[in-house]
Amino acid sequence: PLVSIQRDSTLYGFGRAVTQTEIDKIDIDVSPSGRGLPQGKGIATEGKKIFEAKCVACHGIGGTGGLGGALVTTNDPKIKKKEKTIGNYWPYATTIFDYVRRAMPFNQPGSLSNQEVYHLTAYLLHANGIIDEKKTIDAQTLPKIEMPNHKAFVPDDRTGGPIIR
Amino acid sequence: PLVSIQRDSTLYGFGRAVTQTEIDKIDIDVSPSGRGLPQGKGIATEGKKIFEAKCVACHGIGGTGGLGGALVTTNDPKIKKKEKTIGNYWPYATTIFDYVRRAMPFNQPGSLSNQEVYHLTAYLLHANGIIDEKKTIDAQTLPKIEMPNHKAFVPDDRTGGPIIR
Amino acid sequence: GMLTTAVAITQSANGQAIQKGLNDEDPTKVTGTLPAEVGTRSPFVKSVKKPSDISSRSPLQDFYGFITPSDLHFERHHGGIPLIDPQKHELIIHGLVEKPLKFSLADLKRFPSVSRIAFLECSGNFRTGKETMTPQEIAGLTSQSEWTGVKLSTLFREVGVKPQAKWFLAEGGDSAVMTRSIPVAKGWEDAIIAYGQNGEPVRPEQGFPFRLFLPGWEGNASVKWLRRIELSDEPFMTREETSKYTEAIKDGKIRMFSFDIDARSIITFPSFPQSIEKGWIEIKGLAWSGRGKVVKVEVSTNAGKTWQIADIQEPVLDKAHVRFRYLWKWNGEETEIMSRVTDETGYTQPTFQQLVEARGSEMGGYHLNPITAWQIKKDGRVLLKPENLRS
Amino acid sequence: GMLTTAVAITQSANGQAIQKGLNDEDPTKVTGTLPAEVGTRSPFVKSVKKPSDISSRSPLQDFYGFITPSDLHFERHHGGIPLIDPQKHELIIHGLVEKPLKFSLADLKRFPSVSRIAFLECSGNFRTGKETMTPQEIAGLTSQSEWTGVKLSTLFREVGVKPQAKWFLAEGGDSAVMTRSIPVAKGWEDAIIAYGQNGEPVRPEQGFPFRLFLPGWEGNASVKWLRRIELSDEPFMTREETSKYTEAIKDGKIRMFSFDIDARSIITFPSFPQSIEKGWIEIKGLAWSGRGKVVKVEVSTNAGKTWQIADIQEPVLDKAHVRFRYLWKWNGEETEIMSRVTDETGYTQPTFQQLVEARGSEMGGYHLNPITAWQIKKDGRVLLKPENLRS
Ligand code: HEC
Ligand code: HEC
Ligand SMILES: [Ca+2]
Ligand SMILES: [Ca+2]
Ligand SMILES: [Ca+2]
Ligand SMILES: [Ca+2]
Ligand SMILES: [Ca+2]
Ligand SMILES: [Ca+2]
Ligand SMILES: [Co+2]
Ligand SMILES: [Co+2]
Repeated sequence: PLVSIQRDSTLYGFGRAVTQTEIDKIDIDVSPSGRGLPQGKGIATEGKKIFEAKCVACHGIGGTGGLGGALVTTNDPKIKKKEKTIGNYWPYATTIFDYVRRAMPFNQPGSLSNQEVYHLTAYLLHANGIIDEKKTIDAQTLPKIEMPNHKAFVPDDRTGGPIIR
Repeated sequence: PLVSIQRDSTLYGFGRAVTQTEIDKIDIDVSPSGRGLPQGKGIATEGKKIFEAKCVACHGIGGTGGLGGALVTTNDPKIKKKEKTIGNYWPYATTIFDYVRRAMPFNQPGSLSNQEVYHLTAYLLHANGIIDEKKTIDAQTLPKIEMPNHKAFVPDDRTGGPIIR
Repeated sequence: GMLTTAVAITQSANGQAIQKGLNDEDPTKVTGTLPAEVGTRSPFVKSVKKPSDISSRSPLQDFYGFITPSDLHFERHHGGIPLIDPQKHELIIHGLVEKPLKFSLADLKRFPSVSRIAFLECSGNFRTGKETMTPQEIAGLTSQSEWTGVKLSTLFREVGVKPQAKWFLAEGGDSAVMTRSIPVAKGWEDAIIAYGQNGEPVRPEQGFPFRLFLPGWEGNASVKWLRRIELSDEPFMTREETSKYTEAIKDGKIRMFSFDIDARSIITFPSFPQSIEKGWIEIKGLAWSGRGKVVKVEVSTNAGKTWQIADIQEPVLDKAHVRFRYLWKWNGEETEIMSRVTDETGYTQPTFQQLVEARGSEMGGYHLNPITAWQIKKDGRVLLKPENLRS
Repeated sequence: GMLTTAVAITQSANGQAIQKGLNDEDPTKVTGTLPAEVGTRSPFVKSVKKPSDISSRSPLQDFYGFITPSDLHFERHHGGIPLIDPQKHELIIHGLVEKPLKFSLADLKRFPSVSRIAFLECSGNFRTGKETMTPQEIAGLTSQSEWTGVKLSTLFREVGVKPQAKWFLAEGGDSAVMTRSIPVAKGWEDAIIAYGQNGEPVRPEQGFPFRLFLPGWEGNASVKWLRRIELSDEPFMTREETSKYTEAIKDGKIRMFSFDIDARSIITFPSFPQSIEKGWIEIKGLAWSGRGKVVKVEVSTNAGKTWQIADIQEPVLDKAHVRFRYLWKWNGEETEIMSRVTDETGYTQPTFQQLVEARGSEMGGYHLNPITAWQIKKDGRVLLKPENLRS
């Protein structure tokens, strides 16, 4: 054989132990289960203010579109091919929190406080008609939100072989 | 097979016919048989003058060494490891004409006239003690010159396999 | 140096020597430029990527063989190219593991390494719509390199991945903090943490100092500038695997975690805007499959009526571009030429129509791998035969 | 573009984007640079060739896998690098042929093409003499690319090479008007006229717009910037095959036309000036043979007393560098490590002493392929074990 088996069975011992504190500093992901959500809570009315200050330039008034794309489902009949948005496409509400916190605003990524992200998440859910204006979003309530398009998602069924899928 | 046979049997017809005039313009090589030698002749005394004007800066007085290397065999006992030179190494005299015409002087390659190259060839042969100062070098005489080290050259005898050669 | 030169050598900001002609003399009569620390590209060569704000497409029509020059490798970023000091960058592996660990670039390089030549393709790599499109515009989001790195399985053994771990999150150190959920099985199978690309350190655009590399899988999943891997029992449902990189199929369904790149090929010569002359023509192109080796490339020179086997350049590697070639004598008549590949699973590249039939007319824009047809006009012009995207 | 960047992009003279840091912020908090027409090398990567007036050596110790980045391919010129306008450059084939022809670059590209990954090595590629030498200094005149071009046999058929033709002169368009005589048999066997290198046009340093490429043969014979091929019944005895590229062997004899590159290998890690730590070490290096495929690389970690089989990275190609790797657990004791390769002819790389025995103590400086040994010191320093050149 061109490659010995030893390579794939040895333990090498390189790398260093990492502390929980070090992990916590960059472990920013949020799962559908709610794992990873921080303390705090948000409401749409507060979120609207932040959105108008920090997001509207790229995503338009009410999040209905711009250079950064539409975030809000529009029923505008003039728009022929519907843009995929949170309201009509996203399967999990936790993804909003995760993504906005890690990547937005595009020109100042990583600049929002957890508090701001909660408010923005509530705002985007409300603007998409998913939650009530007064609903409080937090680590308990966010994972429970049923997204309208959730059921559309199916796993990949392509397998190779002669069948085109 | 991953490659079809057709590729290596077809005639494609690309490229254009080339005239003898076009060939002659760049066919500057000179063979041991003398093929390729132009009209003209040279003598060492004339070559010495040209050498001192155009070559001495890099090859030293009398061609005994410099930035461009030694061209003339020296018997200087102070020089421990003998440099390979025309006199002690080169197997064919025609190579001098061919090489000097194509490549020298290093900083003005291709600038010498055939006449100059004949003179320089005569000079370098004389400086290496191979010909007489008065010998005329031309298309007939140059190929006939026996170089001192000619017999040392043997074809490659390495064949692969276990033997180190 | 002792050489006098009639061509000027300028040093660019990154120390690369640039050859610039000062005159147009016979080059045999002008001593040339000196050897340098870094080589140059000829000033007569103009082959560049086609950039937008978010991607840059490889000039497939200009390539020879199957290696993509590293500086012409396609780009797709979601937050631009970060500037990373390798001394300050680490990979942390944690979550469902016995022993969370962090690795510097130097640590990763101490492990046993592996190299493989493999393609990387963005699953959004398809454009059509007009006759005047080049291979670069149609399919320029695929490239191939020799990748070198440590197997992810080696690191999995070091941290002791727990049996409950079924997915892992791969997270980048760019401004998008790019994240994708990957089945742990791919980590055990053939994933590598790549720090080498075509013999040199991975380029910034491709993830310097190191990236995840998942052979045969859609490019976005091979997270660049990797900083963290978290082992988990479930996928994380990140924005990139829900809002993006999912595709509508029939019956209102949306396919997710569609990682494998389906087999595809494209003729890169002749292609728009080239034109051809009557007589022998070597049709050339690239073919690949994310599911294994290419076993066959066929070419049709009569608009798909009949197909002939093309030559394939060896070596044919797993999950790698191959260069195919087919000798054709053009008689000057109008026709259409096209290629289709078959991979080792027995999958044959479909037509666009077959994709529409399989996925529905509302099908999404990812994982589109249709046969590309080129129209040959009487005067030798070559034009794309565009697909009717929405009929 | 909509991206605001905290890293500056400068355009170099050849249009290459250069990444330059303006601050040292967390890269996840700074939008990165835009995709570009041509990629960059990280400003943190400093790996360059080692130039002299006549050559420039590849940094072998920095390479991964088996591809050499084109701009780090070794250089060896006899009259500098010419600046050639491909529109003005032609290849003329004449002499003992039925039909002399001239070919432009465009003509050559119309013929059927072939690609192969193969090494190119200068037969003068050996230095020794002191402990503080790097692989680049010892053996940096070897590199590997994927070469693409037309087979010389294809052109031989076009011009109709006559049966009396036994040799051909290959002549370059540089200021040395480089010439070598090559047996016609090599032209029929596997010689190519290469215009592609690692996917892009051949670089100026390697012969742009095209060069002769003779797989497995000493680099000088693969004449760059090729402008003329003359078929003949005898060799031309040019300066490069008489005064140069010939080597003294026993009994006052001088070997000429010694084209084949003998099998060779070198450990590139660990090597000077690196140093190692106790524990597992992946010994890595390159091995090759001009006579065919590498079949075996052995490594000794006890100064040559015993030898172990190293792993070889697939694919193993004909007349190509292979990457070998060997896992070693260093116990902290002083020792010597070395590698030796065996090729498919059954030839095993010799020691320097074996070369001296075979060729005599006055042996010439070409085609030296001895085993390279590295001394490992107690403190982990790695030093070359130099050869005693003249004893
Ligand atoms: C400077 C422009 C800009 C600003 C300001 C900005 N965004 Fe964005 N946003 C973008 C761009 C560009 C993308 C797409 C990024 C990519 O390529 O992946 C995006 C993507 C998104 C998405 C994902 C859309 C989808 O369908 O996948 C969300 C959600 C979002 N932004 C929310 C916000 C919020 C909330 C703010 C303010 C706190 C904000 N953005 C501010 C430019 C901006
Ligand atoms: C500017 C420096 C320079 C000048 C002037 C120069 N040479 Fe040279 N010469 C060189 C160099 C450098 C080489 C080696 C070239 C190479 O790398 O292959 C050389 C090589 C040679 C050789 C081959 C030596 C060998 O052993 O292979 C000959 C013969 C020669 N020169 C003759 C001449 C003659 C005759 C002239 C004048 C007409 C001349 N040179 C002028 C620099 C020069
Ligand atoms: Ca987490
Ligand atoms: Ca001739
Ligand atoms: Ca992608
Ligand atoms: Ca799948
Ligand atoms: Ca050489
Ligand atoms: Ca031989
Ligand atoms: Co997908
Ligand atoms: Co030789």
